Amino acid sequence: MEQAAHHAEHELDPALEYSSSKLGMWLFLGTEILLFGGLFAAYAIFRAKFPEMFSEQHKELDIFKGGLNTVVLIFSSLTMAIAVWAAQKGDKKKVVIFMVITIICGLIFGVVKYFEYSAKLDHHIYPSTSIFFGLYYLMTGLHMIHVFVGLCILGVIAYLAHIGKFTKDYYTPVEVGGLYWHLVDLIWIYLFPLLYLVG
Amino acid sequence: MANGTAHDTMAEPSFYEPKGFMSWLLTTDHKRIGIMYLVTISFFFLVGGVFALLMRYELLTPEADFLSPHTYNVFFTMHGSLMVFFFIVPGVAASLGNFLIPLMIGARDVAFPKLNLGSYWVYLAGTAILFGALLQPADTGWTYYTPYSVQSQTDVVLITLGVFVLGFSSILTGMNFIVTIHKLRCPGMTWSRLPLFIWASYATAILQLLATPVVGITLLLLIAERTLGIGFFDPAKGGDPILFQNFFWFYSHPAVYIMVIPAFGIISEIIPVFAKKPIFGYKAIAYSSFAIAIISFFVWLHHMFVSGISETAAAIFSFLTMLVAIPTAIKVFNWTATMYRGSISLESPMLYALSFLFLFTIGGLTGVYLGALAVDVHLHDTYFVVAHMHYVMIGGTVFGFFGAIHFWYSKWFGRMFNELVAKIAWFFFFVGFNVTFFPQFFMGVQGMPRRYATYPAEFQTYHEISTYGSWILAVGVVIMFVNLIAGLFSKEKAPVNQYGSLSLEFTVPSPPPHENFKDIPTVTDWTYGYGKK
Amino acid sequence: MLSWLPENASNLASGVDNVLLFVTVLSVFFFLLISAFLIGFAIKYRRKTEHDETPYITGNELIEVIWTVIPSVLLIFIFAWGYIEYREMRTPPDNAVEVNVVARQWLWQFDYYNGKKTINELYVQQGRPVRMVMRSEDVLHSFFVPDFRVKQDILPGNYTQLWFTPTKAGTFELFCAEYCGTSHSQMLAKVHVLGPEAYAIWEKGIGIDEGTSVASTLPPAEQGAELYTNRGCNACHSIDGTALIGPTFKGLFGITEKMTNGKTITVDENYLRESILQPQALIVEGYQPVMPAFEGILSDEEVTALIEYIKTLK
Amino acid sequence: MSTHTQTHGHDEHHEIGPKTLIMVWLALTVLTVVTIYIALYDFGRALNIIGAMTIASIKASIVAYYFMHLKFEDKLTWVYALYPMFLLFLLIATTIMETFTRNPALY
Ligand code: HEA
Ligand code: HEA
Ligand code: HEC
Ligand code: CUA
Ligand SMILES: [Cu+2]
Repeated sequence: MEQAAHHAEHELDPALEYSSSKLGMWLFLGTEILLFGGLFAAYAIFRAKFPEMFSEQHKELDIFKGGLNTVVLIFSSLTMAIAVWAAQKGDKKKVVIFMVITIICGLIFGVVKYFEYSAKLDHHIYPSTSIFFGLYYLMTGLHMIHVFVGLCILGVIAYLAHIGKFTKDYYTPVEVGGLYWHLVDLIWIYLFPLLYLVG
Repeated sequence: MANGTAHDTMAEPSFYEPKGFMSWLLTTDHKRIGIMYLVTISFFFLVGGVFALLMRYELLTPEADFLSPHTYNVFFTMHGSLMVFFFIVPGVAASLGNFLIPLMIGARDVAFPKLNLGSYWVYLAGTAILFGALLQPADTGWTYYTPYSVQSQTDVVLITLGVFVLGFSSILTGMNFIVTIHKLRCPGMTWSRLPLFIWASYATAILQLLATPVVGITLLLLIAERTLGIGFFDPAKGGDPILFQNFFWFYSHPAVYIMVIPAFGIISEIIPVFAKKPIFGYKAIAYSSFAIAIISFFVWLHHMFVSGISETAAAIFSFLTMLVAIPTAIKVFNWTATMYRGSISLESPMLYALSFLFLFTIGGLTGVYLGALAVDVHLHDTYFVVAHMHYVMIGGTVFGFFGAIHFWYSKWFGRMFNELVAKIAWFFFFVGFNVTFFPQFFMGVQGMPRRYATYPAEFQTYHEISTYGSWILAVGVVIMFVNLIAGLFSKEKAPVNQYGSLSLEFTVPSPPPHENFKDIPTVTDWTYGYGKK
Repeated sequence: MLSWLPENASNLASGVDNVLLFVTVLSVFFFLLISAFLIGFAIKYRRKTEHDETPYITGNELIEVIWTVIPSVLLIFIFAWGYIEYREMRTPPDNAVEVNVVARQWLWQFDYYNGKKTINELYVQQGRPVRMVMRSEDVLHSFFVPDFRVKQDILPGNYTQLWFTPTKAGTFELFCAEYCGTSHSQMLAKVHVLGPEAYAIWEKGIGIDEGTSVASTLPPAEQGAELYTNRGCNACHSIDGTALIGPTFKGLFGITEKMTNGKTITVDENYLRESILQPQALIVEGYQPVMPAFEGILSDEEVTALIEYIKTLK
Repeated sequence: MSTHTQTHGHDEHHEIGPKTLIMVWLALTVLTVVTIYIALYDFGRALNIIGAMTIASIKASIVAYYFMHLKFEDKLTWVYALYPMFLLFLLIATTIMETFTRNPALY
């Protein structure tokens, strides 16, 4: 049947697909917030229970590395936002360039995190060391997983942009992928002060 | 027909193409995905049911003479986990939702067909882990309470990992449905014309979307606790075992409504058709689903009244628990009122729907016992709770679900089962169910604790009756499945609109063609325009 | 009159029962109401022909308001009443006797103010309020006496409490209501409610279990058989050859076993005695050192009885 | 009302130019510096965390509002952006309330 042949490929008209995908992504971001929510709740409780543990042990964390990562991630959010703007303008080249910058920032974030983790492990600080470090590893670890997933998604989208999949009228994946990346940034905006600064 | 303008003018629509096993596994057709869910969850229902039968057989006598206590514990853990996470939570929402939502709102598919298939694969991945978990079963109960789940010698990680993976399937399905309902309603399908099943699915989807991640992180924490030795739930390390319960029930209470709200939707569809009457109080039913979806996030502590929480917390949450019963009460009354002055025909779907009303009312009312603080102190963790939850989950959801299978069977498969056999199966199922679980209320009131492989002899009579009941129940289940499977091979084609429903899905051929509607229909009236104006 | 309720044996029972009865009456009423309508409608409006005419009724605001308000009021009333009774259950009087409860997989230990210790037997005085201060040594457990309508989970690392005044003399069953692992269903105990005289004797008694003189007239092996269940040995030791948490008692006497420290031992009376009183001294290979010490809990006479009993299990 | 007719075409999309974006980014960076800076002073634990969380929330709102274009989104998106936050608040508030009202007589 002719209908069946190109089923799902062009099921929705682009405008509808655009607004659907965006709504879908926002819904998914809600899920992500609550996924981290359990950790935030655990953080709140244990911080209230063991104030000394938190204020002592958070000093072990490296504010410089954390701060650097914050700056890097915020910058990557900027470049991502610019990439979306470029996509809206239909400027393929700029889309690719800014997405690649975003990806590089993400990679830098990962590398810094790697050094941070290995410094901690060298000092024999493990997730089981204390509740604070348990939270530290789990929160940053889960966030790190999100960074990796985000990098993969952005990589695919950048490639699609490179081969010219997107136009001025169709750039849904760029925007939706961007939303995801901003969320990763958004969560870090909370993690950084909670773990590194106020402990 | 007042509703919809699409007619079956399509040239020989074909349901079963393309053919082959892989074409099913790779399909993005919402109907096929719905059927795949249906088959998979039915399978898990049977497996979970076999565990239940073995458990019941063990409970025939006070001693542990058939299963060892350890095996018994493993069995109720697997029974509970399978039934809840692998059957009933993904069950009704994903299988019926997939099949019906696009058809009912006049769309060709869900908003994200590929993602939809992806959700099913994630579900399959979860079940694959589950098969590992069946070989290495845990013995913690389906609630995985710490610290036992951290200390248990059995493999708790595998089953919780399976549940964790399944969670993502639920989340993606919920998101897909919400977007579909918002974006793909056909022209004329306004919010106040939507079939109530759609309202119910929407409410369910919110719960799936926003409650499931919390159980995800909870189980992840449990896994981390077991593998990395973090002490969040371990008092020896400063952790708090009750925190786990908070997290677990933050999801699992809303989850009980994930189980039942789609059944509410089904009942709202079935009763008007078989009473030939518009639904009574459309708005009240639609909004109450939302009220339940929202309030159900505020009641989870009622599972923890005696676990050591404070009086203040208990009082607040007992109060909120009472509130959640109100929207449900409204629904029950509205369904009953729908039958008033109707033209009622008692075919098998209607029998299931009416049973739902009886049994769910019993289950819901006993929920009120448990919500009342002083009474819950006595009844908590006794067979009263076991009876309550089976009355709402089987008497409510499963009866609704079976009703739905019978109701939409002809639409799905274009064939018909044998109506007489269906009624016989219903009879065994209804009787067996009550014989199994009604005595458990009395046992519970007298103090029989749950999760007991052995028990004091004074409870034996009740247990015996309950076990015999489970056999009657099993007979009903077997007859029903045989009848439904046999129906697939019947020669006769089913009519397009077996029961005279006005809903959109009954305007297309049975089974519906690949993209449902040749032309997207335009709706001019609500779904419940039965009766003389 | 109400045989479906368990015995009413504490001051708290009536309060709980009243709420329970009230909810039951309401539930039965609503259930019958709904059933009457459902069945009535199903019969009265049974479809006669395929072309029955039905009225187009879509709702009625007044009736909808009524059936929203009435249940709401009733439900809030149930909440309030349940809460009042619950407060009572949660507020121990100042003059309550304290008993320390230690729950562990899978037995109950009770420590009294006068230095007495009992296992799986709780002694309380009729008419005198008692307060249980409870902690767990391993996982969650729950103290549940149906006849008293009391229940409270027991946590590791925290104390929880519960109180009641027993109103009837007699022996009542105590269950562990929170799932705690393999032998959860064997984690049972007896609550002995003694009249004032009997209690006074028990209170002053030197021996562990005097005042009850439960089994002392029986021959040792039979007394041992009772102790085997009363003291919770059955939670970990079978008598039919299956290995549970601990080795089976069947055919135990006289065999030769390997210990974790490498020694080999032949099971005789002295070894059994030591195994019961100080189980940590020698651990049988293949098992965990989890058995509680019964030193100071079982009297010499009782240990002898248990040994005699084990000997009979060939 | 059908959403088929409701969604607007792509030509109507709203954009935020690089100039604004860079301003936003500057604001974020400044706020980051501020939050590190005040963390080095001890205003008492409560104030410190309230300050840090306030700044983080401002930053998060800016990101959502400009970078994520929440500014242009319809009500529905706002609802689904805010409702999870509300649930998160509920989860945290309730668990804290529950934990710290527990049975004080026994501690
Ligand atoms: C489909 C699933 C489902 C549903 C719908 C419900 C519905 C309800 N449940 Fe249930 N519940 C479970 C599944 C479900 N439950 C499960 C699985 C458990 C055990 C988990 C475990 O521990 O393993 C459980 C346990 C459970 C507990 C904890 C018990 C304990 O462990 O101590 C409580 C306590 O409050 C409770 C209450 C309620 C209430 C008040 C409702 C209400 O929503 C019911 C509302 C309905 C009605 C009230 C009936 C209709 C109304 C009328 C006819 C009007 C007139 C009524 C009055 C005036 C009273 N449930
Ligand atoms: C949807 C949820 C669901 C469903 C449908 C059921 C169905 C049944 N359950 Fe339930 N049950 C739970 C959810 C459910 N259960 C949960 C959550 C718990 C708590 C677990 C815990 O404590 O952790 C529980 C616990 C539980 C207990 C208490 C155990 C204890 O506390 O010690 C009992 C005891 O009677 C029981 C019995 C049954 C029975 C007899 C059925 C019957 O209705 C089953 C009917 C099905 C059949 C009879 C199958 C028929 C199949 C065949 C005859 C073979 C065909 C074979 C193949 C083709 C493979 N269940
Ligand atoms: C919590 C579980 C538990 C309970 C309760 C328990 N035991 Fe044990 N018991 C064990 C375990 C485990 C071992 C094996 C390790 C060891 O030697 O300590 C054991 C070993 C023994 C042995 C030595 C067996 C052998 O093969 O050498 C004897 C005798 C014994 N127990 C008697 C008793 C008696 C009598 C009681 C009750 C009054 C009792 N136990 C209660 C767990 C338990
Ligand atoms: Cu101790 Cu169950
Ligand atoms: Cu609940």
